[in-house]
Amino acid sequence: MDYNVIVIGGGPGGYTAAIRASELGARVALVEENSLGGTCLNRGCIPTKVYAHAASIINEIKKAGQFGIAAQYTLDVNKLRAKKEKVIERLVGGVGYLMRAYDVDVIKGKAKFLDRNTIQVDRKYTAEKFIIATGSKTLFPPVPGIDLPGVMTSDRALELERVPERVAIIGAGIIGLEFANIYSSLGSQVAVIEMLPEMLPMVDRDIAGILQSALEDRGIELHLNSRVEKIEEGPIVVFTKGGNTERLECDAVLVAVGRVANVNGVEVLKLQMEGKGIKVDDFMRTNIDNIYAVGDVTGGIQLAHVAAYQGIIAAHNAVGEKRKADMKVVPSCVYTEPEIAWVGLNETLARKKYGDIKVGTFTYSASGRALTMGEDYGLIKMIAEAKYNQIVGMEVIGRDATEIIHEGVLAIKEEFTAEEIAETIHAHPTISECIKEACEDILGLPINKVRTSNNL
Amino acid sequence: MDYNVIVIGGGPGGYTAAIRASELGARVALVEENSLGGTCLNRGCIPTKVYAHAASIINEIKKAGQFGIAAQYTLDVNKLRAKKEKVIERLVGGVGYLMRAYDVDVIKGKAKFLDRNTIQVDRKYTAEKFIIATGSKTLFPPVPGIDLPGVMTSDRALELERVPERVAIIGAGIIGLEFANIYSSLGSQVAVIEMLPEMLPMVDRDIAGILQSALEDRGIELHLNSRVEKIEEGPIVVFTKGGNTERLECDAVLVAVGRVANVNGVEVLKLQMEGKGIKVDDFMRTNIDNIYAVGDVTGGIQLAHVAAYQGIIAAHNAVGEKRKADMKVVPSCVYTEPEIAWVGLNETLARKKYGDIKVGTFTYSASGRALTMGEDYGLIKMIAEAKYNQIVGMEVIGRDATEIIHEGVLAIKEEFTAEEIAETIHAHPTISECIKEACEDILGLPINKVRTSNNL
Amino acid sequence: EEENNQEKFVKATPLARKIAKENNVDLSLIAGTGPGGRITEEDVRKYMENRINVKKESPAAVE
Ligand SMILES: Cc1cc2nc3c(=O)[nH]c(=O)nc-3n(C[C@H](O)[C@H](O)[C@H](O)COP(=O)(O)OP(=O)(O)OC[C@H]3O[C@@H](n4cnc5c(N)ncnc54)[C@H](O)[C@@H]3O)c2cc1C
Ligand SMILES: Cc1cc2nc3c(=O)[nH]c(=O)nc-3n(C[C@H](O)[C@H](O)[C@H](O)COP(=O)(O)OP(=O)(O)OC[C@H]3O[C@@H](n4cnc5c(N)ncnc54)[C@H](O)[C@@H]3O)c2cc1C
Repeated sequence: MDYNVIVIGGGPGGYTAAIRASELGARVALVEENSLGGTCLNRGCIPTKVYAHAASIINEIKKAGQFGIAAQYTLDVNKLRAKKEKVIERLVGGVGYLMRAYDVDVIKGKAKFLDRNTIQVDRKYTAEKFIIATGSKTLFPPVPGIDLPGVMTSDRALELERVPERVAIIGAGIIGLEFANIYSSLGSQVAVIEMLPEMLPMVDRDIAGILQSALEDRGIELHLNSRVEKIEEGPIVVFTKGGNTERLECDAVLVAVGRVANVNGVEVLKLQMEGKGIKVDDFMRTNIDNIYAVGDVTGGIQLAHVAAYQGIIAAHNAVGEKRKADMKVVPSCVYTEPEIAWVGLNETLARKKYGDIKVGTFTYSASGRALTMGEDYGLIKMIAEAKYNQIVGMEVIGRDATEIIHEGVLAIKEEFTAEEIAETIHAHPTISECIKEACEDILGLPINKVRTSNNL
Repeated sequence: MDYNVIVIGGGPGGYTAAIRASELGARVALVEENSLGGTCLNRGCIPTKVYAHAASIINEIKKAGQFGIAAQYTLDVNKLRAKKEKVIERLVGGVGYLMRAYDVDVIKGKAKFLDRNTIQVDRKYTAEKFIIATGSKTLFPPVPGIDLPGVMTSDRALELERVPERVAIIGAGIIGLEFANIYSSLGSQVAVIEMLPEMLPMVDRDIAGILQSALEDRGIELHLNSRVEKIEEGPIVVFTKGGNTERLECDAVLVAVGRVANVNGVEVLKLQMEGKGIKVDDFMRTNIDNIYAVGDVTGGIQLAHVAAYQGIIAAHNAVGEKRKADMKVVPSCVYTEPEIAWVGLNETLARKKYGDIKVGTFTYSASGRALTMGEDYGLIKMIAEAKYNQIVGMEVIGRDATEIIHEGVLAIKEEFTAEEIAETIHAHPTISECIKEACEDILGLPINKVRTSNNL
Repeated sequence: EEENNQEKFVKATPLARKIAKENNVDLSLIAGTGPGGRITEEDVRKYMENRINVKKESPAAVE
């Protein structure tokens, strides 16, 4: 055999698996037909965050007047796009450097399985174990006119040739909302069209409601319960909402209704599927025992950190260990303004699972740190089952949500009760100290707020 | 007796103690001669952070060009000062509201003990238990000329009547460095004069070194190993450095060499002292068994979150419980740019205590999230003893340091080993995920960096 | 609650500790399955089930 392990796909799932397998002593190759770093670095997490940061600078400038700072700005999209390219280049270069440092052979090209131990790329390569990490691609809904000029996927939108005057975004999922925030901050008039009756159905309504008002306050139109019927030349998005047909004229349409597993080159293996993804067990093993699959291609939670985690699990198992994936505690982040992050169970799910629960809250409007930054809207919720006060969920909306959520991540993963957080000294003034306050609220003993009577 | 508990001083130590004692069922009064909120809200943590945020907006504007955002600004100090006043007013008002909500009687005036159960304010008040939380005040070093016009304490500096052209700051402690960052960002030419040979001696030199270069890159002069001899009219600061005498002409001098316990009104009690503060045991009890003391007045760690924590401990004990203060895990934060935060043992102290240690690091220059925000300097260090890989210290310099430090706070407090953090899924892209990388580095299995050979 | 000996450091999650205390379970008798061998709630519950089984049935039936 040429290798102990061959990884197919160089996104966060694949390159992480390759590095870990190498660290554990395996001879490893990684096949990538495109650019190292996958969707995440080239067309996903990273470019969207560069634009989101530009958006946040602009919003900070707009709000700076309250601090006596009167500022004017002009935006050069070409420079902004160049910055995005530079960041991508640096990170993709970094992955290449790591491949060399960890002695992973990078094979350029599209891999196709010939049998359970052989793939064809430029030539045949054999390995004892394979890890499939071929990711996902944009889903195109079967809507007439979806292929008209002016209709884009996120890949195309990230090219950001110009800031369109009016953008319609189809889908209010994480990607749709992040683009809504970006376009609107850069100056577009944005409308979001969502089929479901609510935005972000996985978080509680109080949290989603704050985001909804924040976006609407910034002039973003939200059409919920709205079904896109077709796109006409213009482009014009035609959708039905409460029985009425509406027509939305715009300069660009972004389709962000979801992504599907990118299963390719594996036909000969006849792998067992689950939905549209490759079926795997807790050890990231497919039904063929020397073949693992990780990340978006499994059709599970489509997040880079999930792909990377699964890559690590698969690497350990591919070299002969037996490590089980623990997918109970996975944080989700939305990089809008305000940011949203959550982990574990929301109130509804927690009540369903535990019956009796306690919810502790703290608002940014009572946080010294938030007020010093002029951020007076934001909310932290800690959710505990009522018997031991075990923390089972956390939701945050507000500045730094995507960082401070990790206190909840650790707490749930390590089976903390509210007491542990309440009795831990948190630095003042920080947003994180509000997490402690919310836990004290669960215990009926908050300091900087009146007690939530349900918890007494 | 008029009350079960009387608290003296309305800062974070005092008002927190009063609320908790009331929550636990006591009849409580709080005496404050000045404004509720104490040093922290009126003259400390909060006003400095408003200015620090204004500084960060200005710095963000200056760096925005890389994102294609060309911005110009003008600063109106009067408006900035008004914003500070407004934030203080809101938070002080909030403490007043809480006092009413929790039925704490607020007595205006200066308290003076008459005996162990009686104080004199406007009239006599009696209580079973007292909690002394009278805080601290600026220390004036015995330097000739310290009372000349143009020489200020932090209280005065926070009035910010104007942005002085040239400022000399005596003392490179946390307060001195935060003001150096603020003044320099607002446009002053800043020089800091420090007696010790190094800045922030409690953190490791690699971390302090990054801050030092960052400050120097921004044009701040740092004079270490320098002793102020006198201040002459001008003002001119005269100091000796390596045998030479130097003269620094400036427009304002800020004295930030430390703060001393504000022990007053307690003379008759003949309390046992330790250094210049009131001596307390682990239960926050003084040598008189119905009298507790908390916060800066005890001469311990002068931080608002320590005062608040001790206030909670004292409140529980004052109502008859027996709760011990655990002061092993206290985070410290410096709100400069970049921010610094640390908790637990630094490398030197960890090596002294455990002999064998492992240090895992991760730099912001390899962090996707940091790069998307244009932040390429920053460093995270996780320190573990080598036997169990138990996390014993954490240090961070870089954006969001003061928030992400809490992962280390929880980890040390709850006796985590590096495995716990390494095996917890962290969201991508975040700065917090670099903490996981640093823990993987401790275990010899990092992903996005080459392994630190010492940990193999 | 406080560990009196560094060497006897028993790694258990806070919830596992609470449940063990409530049920008089000696944590040092349990092998942890969490990260780095930390004892989890599930470990304590499994241990307790087995302990009950031990009482009801013959010791050999446990394995
Ligand atoms: C706009 C957008 C924003 C996002 N933002 C975030 C975010 O902020 N946080 C987050 O966690 N997630 C985010 N995601 C999702 C994240 O990008 C994916 O979950 C992640 O990239 C999945 O990683 P992966 O390794 O499974 O697959 P991918 O990253 O998709 O990588 C798969 C790789 O395999 C290669 N490949 C496929 N087939 C073959 C073959 N036969 N031979 C050789 N190579 C092949 C592809 O070229 C590709 O490089 C975002 C996604 C999008 C689209
Ligand atoms: C410029 C500056 C910045 C700071 N930044 C931070 C920071 O970012 N983070 C942090 O944690 N700490 C910070 N600190 C320190 C923090 O402010 C103190 O540690 C904290 O305020 C101490 O709280 P305390 O309750 O012990 O006392 P104080 O806050 O000092 O409150 C004592 C109160 O008691 C009153 N009082 C005194 N004697 C009497 C009497 N006899 N009768 C009635 N009332 C009386 C005083 O009027 C005062 O209101 C900063 C300090 C300064 C000066």
